[in-house]
Amino acid sequence: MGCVNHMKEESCESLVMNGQNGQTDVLEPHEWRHKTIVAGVEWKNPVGTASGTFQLDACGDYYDVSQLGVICTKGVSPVPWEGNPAPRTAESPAGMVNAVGLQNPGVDHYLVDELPRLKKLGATVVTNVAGHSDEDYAQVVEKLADSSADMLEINVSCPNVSHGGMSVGTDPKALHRLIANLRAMTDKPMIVKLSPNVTDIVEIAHAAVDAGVDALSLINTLVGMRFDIETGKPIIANRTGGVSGPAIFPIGLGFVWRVRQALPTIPIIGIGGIDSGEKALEYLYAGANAVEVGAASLIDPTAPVRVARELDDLLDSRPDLAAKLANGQTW
Amino acid sequence: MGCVNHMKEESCESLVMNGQNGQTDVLEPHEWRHKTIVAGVEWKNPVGTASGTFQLDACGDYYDVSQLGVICTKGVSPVPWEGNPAPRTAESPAGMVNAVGLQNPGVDHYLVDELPRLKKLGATVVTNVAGHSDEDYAQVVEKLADSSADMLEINVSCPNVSHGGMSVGTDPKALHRLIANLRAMTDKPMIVKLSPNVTDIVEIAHAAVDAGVDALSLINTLVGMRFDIETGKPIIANRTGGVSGPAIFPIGLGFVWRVRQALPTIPIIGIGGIDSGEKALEYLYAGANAVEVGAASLIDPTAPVRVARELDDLLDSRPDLAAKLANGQTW
Amino acid sequence: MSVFMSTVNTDIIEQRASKAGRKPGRRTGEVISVSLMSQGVYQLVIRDPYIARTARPAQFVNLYSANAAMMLPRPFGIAKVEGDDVTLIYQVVGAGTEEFSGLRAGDRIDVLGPLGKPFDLDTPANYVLVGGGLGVPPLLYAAQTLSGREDETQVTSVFGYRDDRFADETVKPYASKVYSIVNAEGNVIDLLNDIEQELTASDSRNVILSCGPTPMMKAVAGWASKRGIPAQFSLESRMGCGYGACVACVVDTPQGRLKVCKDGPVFTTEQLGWDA
Amino acid sequence: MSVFMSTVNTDIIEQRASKAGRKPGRRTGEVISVSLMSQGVYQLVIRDPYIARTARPAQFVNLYSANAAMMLPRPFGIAKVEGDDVTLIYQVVGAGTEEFSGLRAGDRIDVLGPLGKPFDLDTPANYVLVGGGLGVPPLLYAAQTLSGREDETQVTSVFGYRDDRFADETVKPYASKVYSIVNAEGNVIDLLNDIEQELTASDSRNVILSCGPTPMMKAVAGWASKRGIPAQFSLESRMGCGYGACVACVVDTPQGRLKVCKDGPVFTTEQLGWDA
Ligand SMILES: Cc1cc2nc3c(=O)[nH]c(=O)nc-3n(C[C@H](O)[C@H](O)[C@H](O)COP(=O)(O)OP(=O)(O)OC[C@H]3O[C@@H](n4cnc5c(N)ncnc54)[C@H](O)[C@@H]3O)c2cc1C
Ligand SMILES: Cc1cc2nc3c(=O)[nH]c(=O)nc-3n(C[C@H](O)[C@H](O)[C@H](O)COP(=O)(O)OP(=O)(O)OC[C@H]3O[C@@H](n4cnc5c(N)ncnc54)[C@H](O)[C@@H]3O)c2cc1C
Ligand SMILES: Cc1cc2nc3c(=O)[nH]c(=O)nc-3n(C[C@H](O)[C@H](O)[C@H](O)COP(=O)(O)O)c2cc1C
Ligand SMILES: Cc1cc2nc3c(=O)[nH]c(=O)nc-3n(C[C@H](O)[C@H](O)[C@H](O)COP(=O)(O)O)c2cc1C
Ligand code: FES
Ligand code: FES
Repeated sequence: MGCVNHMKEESCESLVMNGQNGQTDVLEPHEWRHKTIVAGVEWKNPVGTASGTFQLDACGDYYDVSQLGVICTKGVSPVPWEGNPAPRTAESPAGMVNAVGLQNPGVDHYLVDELPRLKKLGATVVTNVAGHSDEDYAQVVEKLADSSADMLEINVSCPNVSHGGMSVGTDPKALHRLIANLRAMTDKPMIVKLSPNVTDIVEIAHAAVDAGVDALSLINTLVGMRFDIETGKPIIANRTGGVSGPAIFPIGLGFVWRVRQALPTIPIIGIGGIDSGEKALEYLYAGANAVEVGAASLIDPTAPVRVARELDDLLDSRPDLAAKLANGQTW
Repeated sequence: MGCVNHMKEESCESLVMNGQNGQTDVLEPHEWRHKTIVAGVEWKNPVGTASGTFQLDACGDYYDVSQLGVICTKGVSPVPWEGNPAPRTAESPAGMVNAVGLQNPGVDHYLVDELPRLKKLGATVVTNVAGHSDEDYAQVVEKLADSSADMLEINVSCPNVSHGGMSVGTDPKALHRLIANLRAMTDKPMIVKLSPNVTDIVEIAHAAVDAGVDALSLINTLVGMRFDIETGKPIIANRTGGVSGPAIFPIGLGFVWRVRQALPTIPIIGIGGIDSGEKALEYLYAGANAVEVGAASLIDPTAPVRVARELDDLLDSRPDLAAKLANGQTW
Repeated sequence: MSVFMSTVNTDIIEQRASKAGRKPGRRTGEVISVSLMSQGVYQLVIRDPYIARTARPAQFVNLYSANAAMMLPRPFGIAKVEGDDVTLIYQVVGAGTEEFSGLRAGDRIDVLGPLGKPFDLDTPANYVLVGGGLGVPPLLYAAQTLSGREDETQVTSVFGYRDDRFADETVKPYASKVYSIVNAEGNVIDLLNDIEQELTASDSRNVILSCGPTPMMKAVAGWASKRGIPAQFSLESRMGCGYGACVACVVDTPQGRLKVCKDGPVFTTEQLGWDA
Repeated sequence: MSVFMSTVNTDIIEQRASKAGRKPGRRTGEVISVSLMSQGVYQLVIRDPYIARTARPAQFVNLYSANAAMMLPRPFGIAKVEGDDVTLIYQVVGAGTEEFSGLRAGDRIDVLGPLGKPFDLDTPANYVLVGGGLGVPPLLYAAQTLSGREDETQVTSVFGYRDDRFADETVKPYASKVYSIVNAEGNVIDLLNDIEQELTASDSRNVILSCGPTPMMKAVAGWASKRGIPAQFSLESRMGCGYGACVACVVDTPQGRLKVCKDGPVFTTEQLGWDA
């Protein structure tokens, strides 16, 4: 599947970007050979979903969620958020721009609905936490502290919400304060998800680590937009949005590599443009301990499982790397 | 040309990215209908080459350089620079990563060779200025002050040189000092080319404008990299490089739009991922007065002329926009 | 880099999915034919047994460009099903639809679907299909489906076109009454006003199914709710995934922002608050 | 969005370019044939009259993927010219070459070229073509070109292969002596040592033309310079443009960093400083 041409080819090259593979049967049961450990939590393979591109009621129809390393759920806020008006998305070359604006039914609903259902299905769950202010984040983390979530991922990097959100992720002092506060509230393994829209990612990463987070995930989307050729107006109602997809792949790698050079031991989850086992592997080379698949899931529901299968195969012939992952060792 | 499929099609869709068009004959003489004025300098059309993707001895073989709005030449330094070791480039989805590192024969050579030849061919020339330090920039600008260059573009944003370069473009104070100094040395229209690798582009843009530049060009490349699947090592010798091409198109638009919102009257040259008249037009919608075409020239030598032709046609049906451009008016 | 070896893999993927109790994911279907229906409007027939077997009216399919630089799905309503073949009707509006118009028999194309919540056709009634422009394809499939009914169900089509009445011939075999109007003559509300007597005279209950530009559908909703006629609308929206994962495709309703791709594309007048 | 209307436009573009005194830019050529030569090695014939007319040995052409997400050129040495048709020989190593291996007669593919500085074949001599693996294609075209000479020019081919001697048959019609060796037997230096007597015994001047992996070419340079045999090498390098615009493709030489695509791909032993 995913032939580059609409041709009558018996053998045809898979899409560089879409990377579908008719041979990997993502639905057959699979014995995972290469696990990873992120901040003490075992992932059965190094591949998870990226927040905002997974909804149980949609993705669960296509694959067994317990097959993935983790399921990282859509950002949850203290109360239901309605997000931005439509249109919320536009295409860009090998990518997309979105301004969903963190629409979600709120943490209380999450705790009685999506989270217990995911756990019942056997998923390892990373709960992505959204907020407009320090208090927002604190309220959500407080409610999650005794939940069955396996890890928390604090999103301080969404470019699509008007207050807080991105600014916390771009100011090392504000970030340190926020994280130190949340850290005191729970022992759950805590990840901070960083923004690429900064001058000095290493300074931000240091602030988060100094404040006590257990792991970093990067990158979130880059600010971008599109215009309608006819009207001359921005396509997305919010005007700007976040760019994701294969287009940002080399950029995400660059961020992970720079943070890994500066912080040799912090667990890192690499995100950005991953749609194949090979692209996931490049993130591991850059220094990631695991990855999350985002936009690729939107154009192929089973993409994260396929990426995990392909990576499992690639790791067979890379025993040193596989051993490091399995030991939760960073390098 | 540029069919999306290798098919026997009589009519086929042009590439979203490559955008070649067999119908636009870039070699036929053309009467340009829509000029623009950037910082008082008339461009016969709003499309120029982007620095580092034009070399007279290469591109001049394929088209008449006087056809373009401007020819922006490769960054020149006070003395010849040898640049980075090879490999200097890697592909990425709908983009490329480069770390040429500003290899160039130096300003003295430029003044006796490429510049006079370009002028003789009738080109309007923007000279891109590179430096490792304030003194470097000053030395180049001093030599260019009495040259036949029509505009200077100060590149404070190249991610591929080890000192100065990018850091000047990411620090508003350092940038203000540099530009104020250069401004005092010449009356030539001066553009500053800004980096997208910053937290707050508006702050940087303000610093440049306050220091007296006449126009801004943005964006330069985003930091990125690729890894070799077999060796696990970075493909590019310099390890990281700059990402350019269609992949960065929505990101470039986002930067231009944000600067235009904050600075309603400064002339802006939009750069990033342009490979068609429509993409150029989106930059004009975002607030640019003109554009430069970079990576697209590398994969299709005549791309900038084709983009200019396509834009000329598109502007026919947008008389208000065309009138604004022709007045050098910003909005 | 992975290589795909079989010519058409829809069958395999569907068999495995059904074995695993899942929906089949994105797969490569075979193009059976592409034909020009009207200026810029094409009819594309794709072979996909799963869609053919399971699709219901107003459900849609995602098509994907062969060009990896054009990533997002192109959603199209299902216009007809025959055997294993699914017909889509679309207008060329941009790069994706232009690419699809160059397809030929035997070419391959990636598909996902069927997607979305179909029209509710449970009640026997006179179904009045009110379509505008490229909103007609889902109504054609509704007509096809309803025409097979054994009960007192009737179909009346009320289509508004820019100029060429390109779908009238297609709907004729399935509808007992076929009305249409082109822009120069007026709009579908004019047409509905013309036939109002006829509709309300009949004994059987009327149900409006509508798809077209939003202003048209809002006018239809107003017209229908004034007359107490229940109406269902099939909406469009810019989509990121088309299957419910991204929450990009929302429509504002009195119950909040709902997903067009999963909560819809079909919504009732009341759900949309268009009766106000 | 722009639409391209003609089936093969190489001719038009070339005519316009020549009228304007320019080189023809990127254009769409027609695939004449694709055939498997050896495990993973394909021969691709493209119709492009301009390349066919103007190309000289060691010049190369850029091929471009039909997938807009794979942007950069794929450069390939010209292996043969017959009429308007240009033959390339390539190994599948990644996504681009894999895509090209799936091409069929009648398909279209974007090309640019011929590019680069050819071998200097001015002197009549015994040209010793020393090739390794996928370095042989430009040497095949050199052999074809030289074999047409009226003077005392001779061609000796010395090819090293991994296993299958896939190009020996192709070079035979053009070479007076054909030597080859596979990895299990040794390398081209072993072969050169074997035939050294023969080469130096002959009256005519020897000139080495070489293309292959860099370590091989460096060894050949050392071997040749020790014996005072002039040698030219056709290099490879990762390219951004292939025609001289980006300065990505440099090779370190005693004269500084030179562009492989425009200053080369052909360099002499001395230019490269490989005689040291
Ligand atoms: C549920 C649903 C059913 C549809 N059914 C039909 C149908 O039966 N026949 C038909 O002709 N059209 C239908 N459309 C509209 C069709 O999806 C768009 O015309 C098509 O996606 C345009 O693609 P493009 O690449 O040619 O345009 P481009 O403008 O180049 O597309 C760029 C992006 O914008 C999106 N987009 C552009 N226009 C629309 C639009 N009107 N609605 C949603 N997304 C859009 C594309 O999907 C793509 O992601 C339907 C849309 C939806 C949501
Ligand atoms: C002047 C020149 C002549 C060549 N002639 C031949 C030939 O006749 N036959 C042949 O089989 N190969 C030849 N090559 C190598 C050929 O260009 C690469 O094998 C090919 O580009 C790989 O493309 P890919 O998409 O399959 O690989 P990928 O690895 O997927 O390509 C990714 C990127 O890396 C570049 N790249 C990868 N490998 C190489 C390489 N070895 N050299 C340069 N760029 C590379 C590609 O061009 C592309 O930009 C030549 C290279 C050069 C520079
Ligand atoms: C539609 C959409 C919604 C997203 N929502 C969230 C979110 O709620 N929280 C978050 O941390 N990141 C969110 N992201 C960012 C992704 O998790 C991811 O960091 C980003 O898309 C880059 O990865 P990708 O290129 O694989 O998509 C969202 C991305 C998309 C495309
Ligand atoms: C190979 C290469 C070399 C470049 N060299 C320079 C340079 O010397 N000076 C400069 O200001 N920008 C340089 N750039 C950046 C481009 O001018 C441009 O800002 C960037 O590539 C984004 O535009 P694009 O997407 O159209 O390529 C270079 C870009 C490339 C690809
Ligand atoms: S398009 Fe993604 S949820 Fe509807
Ligand atoms: S590849 Fe661009 S200069 Fe050689």
